[in-house]
Amino acid sequence: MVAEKIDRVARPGEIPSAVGEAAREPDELDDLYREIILDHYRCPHNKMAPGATDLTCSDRNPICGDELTLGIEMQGPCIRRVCFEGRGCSISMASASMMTDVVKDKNVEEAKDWIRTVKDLMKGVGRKSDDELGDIEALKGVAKFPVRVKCALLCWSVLEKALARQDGTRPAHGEEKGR
Amino acid sequence: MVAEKIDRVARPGEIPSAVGEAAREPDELDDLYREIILDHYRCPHNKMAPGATDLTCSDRNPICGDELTLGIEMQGPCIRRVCFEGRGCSISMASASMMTDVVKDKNVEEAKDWIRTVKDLMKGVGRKSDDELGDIEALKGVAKFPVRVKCALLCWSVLEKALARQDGTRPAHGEEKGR
Amino acid sequence: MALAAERQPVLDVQAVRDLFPILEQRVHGKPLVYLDNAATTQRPRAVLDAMAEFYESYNANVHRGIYAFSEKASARYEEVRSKVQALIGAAAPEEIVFTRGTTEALNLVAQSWGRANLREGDEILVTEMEHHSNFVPWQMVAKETGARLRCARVTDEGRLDREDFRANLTGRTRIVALAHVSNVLGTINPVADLAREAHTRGAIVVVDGAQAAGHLPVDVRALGCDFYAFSAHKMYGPTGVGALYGRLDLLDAMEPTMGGGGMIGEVTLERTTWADVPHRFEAGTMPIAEVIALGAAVDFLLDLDRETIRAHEERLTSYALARLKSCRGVKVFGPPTTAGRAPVLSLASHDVHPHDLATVMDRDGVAVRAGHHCAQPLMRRLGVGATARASFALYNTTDEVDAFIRSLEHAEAFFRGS
Amino acid sequence: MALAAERQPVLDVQAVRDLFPILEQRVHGKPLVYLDNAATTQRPRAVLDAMAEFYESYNANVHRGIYAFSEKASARYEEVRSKVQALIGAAAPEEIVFTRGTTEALNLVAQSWGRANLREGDEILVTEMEHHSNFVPWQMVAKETGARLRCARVTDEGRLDREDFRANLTGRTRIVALAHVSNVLGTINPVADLAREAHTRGAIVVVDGAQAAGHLPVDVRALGCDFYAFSAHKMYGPTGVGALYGRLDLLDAMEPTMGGGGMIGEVTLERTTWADVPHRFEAGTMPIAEVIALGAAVDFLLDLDRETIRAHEERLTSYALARLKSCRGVKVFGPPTTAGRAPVLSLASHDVHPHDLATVMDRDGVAVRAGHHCAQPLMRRLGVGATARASFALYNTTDEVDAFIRSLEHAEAFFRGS
Ligand SMILES: Cc1ncc(COP(=O)(O)O)c(C=O)c1O
Ligand SMILES: Cc1ncc(COP(=O)(O)O)c(C=O)c1O
Ligand code: FES
Ligand code: FES
Repeated sequence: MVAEKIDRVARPGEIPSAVGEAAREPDELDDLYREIILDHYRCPHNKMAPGATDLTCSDRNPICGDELTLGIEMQGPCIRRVCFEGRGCSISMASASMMTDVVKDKNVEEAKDWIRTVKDLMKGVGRKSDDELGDIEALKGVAKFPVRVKCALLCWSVLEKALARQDGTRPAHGEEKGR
Repeated sequence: MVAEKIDRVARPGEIPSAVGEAAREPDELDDLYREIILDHYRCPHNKMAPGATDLTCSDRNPICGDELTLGIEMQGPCIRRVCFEGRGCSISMASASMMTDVVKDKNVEEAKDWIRTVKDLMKGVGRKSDDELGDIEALKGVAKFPVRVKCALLCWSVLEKALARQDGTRPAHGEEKGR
Repeated sequence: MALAAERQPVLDVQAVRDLFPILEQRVHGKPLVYLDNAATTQRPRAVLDAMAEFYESYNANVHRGIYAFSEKASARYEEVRSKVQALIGAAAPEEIVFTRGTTEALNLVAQSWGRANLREGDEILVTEMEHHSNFVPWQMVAKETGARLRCARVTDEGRLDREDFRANLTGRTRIVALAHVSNVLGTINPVADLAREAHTRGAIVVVDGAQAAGHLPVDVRALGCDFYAFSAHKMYGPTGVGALYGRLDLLDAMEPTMGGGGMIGEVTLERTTWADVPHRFEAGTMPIAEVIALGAAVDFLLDLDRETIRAHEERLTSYALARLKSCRGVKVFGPPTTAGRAPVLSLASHDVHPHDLATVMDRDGVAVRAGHHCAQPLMRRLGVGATARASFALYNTTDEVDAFIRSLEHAEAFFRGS
Repeated sequence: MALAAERQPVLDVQAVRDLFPILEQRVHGKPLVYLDNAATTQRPRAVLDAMAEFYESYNANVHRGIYAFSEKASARYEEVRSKVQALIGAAAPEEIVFTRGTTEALNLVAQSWGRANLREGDEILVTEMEHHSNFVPWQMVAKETGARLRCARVTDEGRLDREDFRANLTGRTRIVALAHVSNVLGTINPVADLAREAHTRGAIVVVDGAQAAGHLPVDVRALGCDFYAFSAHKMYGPTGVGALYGRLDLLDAMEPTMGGGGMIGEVTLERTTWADVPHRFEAGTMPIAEVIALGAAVDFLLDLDRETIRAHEERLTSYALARLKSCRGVKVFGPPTTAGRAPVLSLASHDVHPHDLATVMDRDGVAVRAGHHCAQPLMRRLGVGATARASFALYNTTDEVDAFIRSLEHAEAFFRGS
């Protein structure tokens, strides 16, 4: 659930319980917008139109309406290259940029493992060490911002959809839900 | 508007405004259920089925669903006799009983004047002296019980409807409204 | 709160009453005896506090807000969905749709599921004891679609006539709509059995739980119903909110009945796609404070434990039934014992009109309701225009039942002139 | 209360702020600057007190109750109808129907008047700046009836394109539905003129007053509209309630959209008759506490005087517009001056996504909204996916506008990396 971020100076005679419950964390903003994220946002990797022969797939973040399209160049069971285009916030763009790096030259199973890893990260569950995560580690802070989790996951859900379509399976239910 | 009839012992530290605003009137019940009303209720006058040649007219109190039918024996412009039947509370039955007494042998104009008189009485406006009102005076207390005003007026609205039908006019808008 | 002592389900009524400040009031100089709980219950302080806390410390519109208040409000709002899910045993929070109350919930099913699935010649089966809110919506959709509305009879004892129910349940019945508890008779319908019969005929089962949710343990999956509707204000929650439970697969296939903010996927001039359930059915700004306060009411009910509440209310009902037996000229409608009976008592006096009863009792501080209770078909069946109704809640006491009987006798004497 | 000094319509903002305890809060350690008033306003203590008073001292269901609480609650409930009538200049209290909010009110008109009066080939005219709540309901009823939905364009300045409006207003137009004030652009539409044009073509005029009722003096008869909808929660009232104004002759001829308690005349298995307006449209237990609190909000608005409020909010808007001019890379949508403009400011930054703006500003204590604001057709027209929106209310100050600008610059710098 969302962390309590509201506090207030108690007025005289006030019941303490009406006052914000959690200690404030003034540097949470930096947890969300880590330097690595801002770098990817300002200079995204592989942000370009998909090639004519790419496997393409799009989806929309229902919360904000932002849309993201992936272009995937496959070679057998192997992802040769992923590019993306679309509109979105820094988190979604940075996440997509990082994703194109990390799944490059991975096979489908490895990519799916990355999808699971990032989804778990958004629930605060770590499946890989910070070292293994590399830049992706910077997405950890998003978990504290529930409304932004969908931003971070947008590209990953599109990838999941694309791979499912590729091998005929359907993506796990759940992430698509909500509005 | 309805009189404030709710009061409460103020608890310590309580804001006085939350406490009932008006002084209570323990004998208001007797204002509503005057002895004359109870007499008419227990032994109603002219409570019987309308005759075959009577002008009949019915209506329903939308608040409670009670229904009242009048049978009116006319002779030219003159009301020879009125009887009633139906289901209703003491106020509605007593009012009907009194009405049959008061409009007996009156002409249509006089009857209409009585209708206006009783309607005004329900708004707390007196058009006749207590002497002129006779038993009807006992209905005065109903004005303090807004939900019961329609009870007292039920028979009078039916009479109004009947007379309007008789001379082709329509009853004044307003009383029929609401629920 | 541990008002229900463990392993011995006896409610500490005095402790409960302390949670409801309004019960200390005096009316016309008499202590208030509030027995109109079937119309609306009172609210415990925790419910009022939840609402005040929202308004005073994080009031904001929910969903889509990126700032602190809105995030907190949204999270609390959605948490209540899970609480309601737990309260009624739904399979998933998505099966809970917030509405203005029971009435809107039932209309939603009639207009969405009904309009889409009813054809000329189809049948809808209701019962004679339905509240207008579970009667008129079906009549309206029947008229619109050419379906036929049928109505199962009530026995002289005030129970559903099972034979007549079966006779009216045909291969053409698409919908069976019935009350879990009658708001006039107190009758608890055997919903699980009736649902089984309805399902074998291929009908869906819509249950009006307005009078049950605050009084009985409710488990929609054990009941086997497809839809279940109730109002917060009859279960210690605020006015302005209620909920519809719907089986996920049914809800998923349903069209929304209202368009607006929050229920859409994408809107273009040409066409609009809908959001997933349950948001598809929650158009516009919802009663946010009210939903949050409903959450507090659910906590309150679960905390006290509904078996314990039920036991207390059964004791009151049984005591009242026994005392009423000695009231000359007073007829009590509905089942004669507390078996299959909720704490709702309708009565008619031979000599006194229900509205006169209610007026006199009010002057004694006793709040009962007189009228047709939005159940005119049932009034016709009972052969009366109206009844006087006393209905109990968990904060009522046997002393209050005594005050009620005293006042009833006072009213009788007053009109009889003895 | 005399917060508006006589003959000099200047609001004593500090005195006003004292009526809103929530404004004293701190968010993330910063003083709260609440600028999401177009989503929902905060509520003054008087509104919360009215609700608490109801729940704590006379809570009961309204209508038909014969005891003290219920009589008082019913009288208070109906009094609010007259208050709302006075607020918007309706001819009679019966012209006011209580609803859950603007969305339900607009759906009511679409489903009742629309379904009954629209035929294949008829047209409904909306504008590109409509909120989904004044767009989707028309699209739904158009689809159902075979009517055609047309949409009048918005100019580059964010005003309704009058030429295009006229071009789309045809002899087949039955309904013109438009916002009094746009929730994205702040544009105040010239409703009186447009209504006149629509009426000469024989169309009825439905106005979405959600963003107007709490900010502008509203007079439905001067506007000449046939229906007017608004929500309490956007005008200092509670969530869960709003109102629909409808011309009495139109309402009188309309069928209810929901069936249930309180909206009937007589119910039999064969047929049901409806209650008179407005009760015909108020099925089931209404949001009673909320209606009563809406009454307190109306008193509050009338007390402060809407001309005075408007003048204050115009000053804030004009100050904000001027300050935003100096913000590099920030584009402000909507009319460039305060003429015909309400206190709603949408903006887009060249470098920063609206959601990132909102997140950073939240950390500075500044609550603004980011998103499509339930106006996707307008977003498409503006060529953006979302905007960041600041919207003012009577308790906002120029100091808060400064804080907003500072925070905006902070966010810009943060993402630009300078
Ligand atoms: C212009 C406009 N119309 C309609 C609505 C819908 O109001 P509500 O959500 O209160 O039903 C809103 C508010 O969101 C609005 O700003
Ligand atoms: C059995 C029953 N059904 C439906 C309703 C309607 O509930 P609401 O008025 O809260 O919509 C009530 C309450 O009046 C009821 O008792
Ligand atoms: S706000 Fe749209 S993807 Fe983040
Ligand atoms: S209560 Fe029905 S007429 Fe008085």
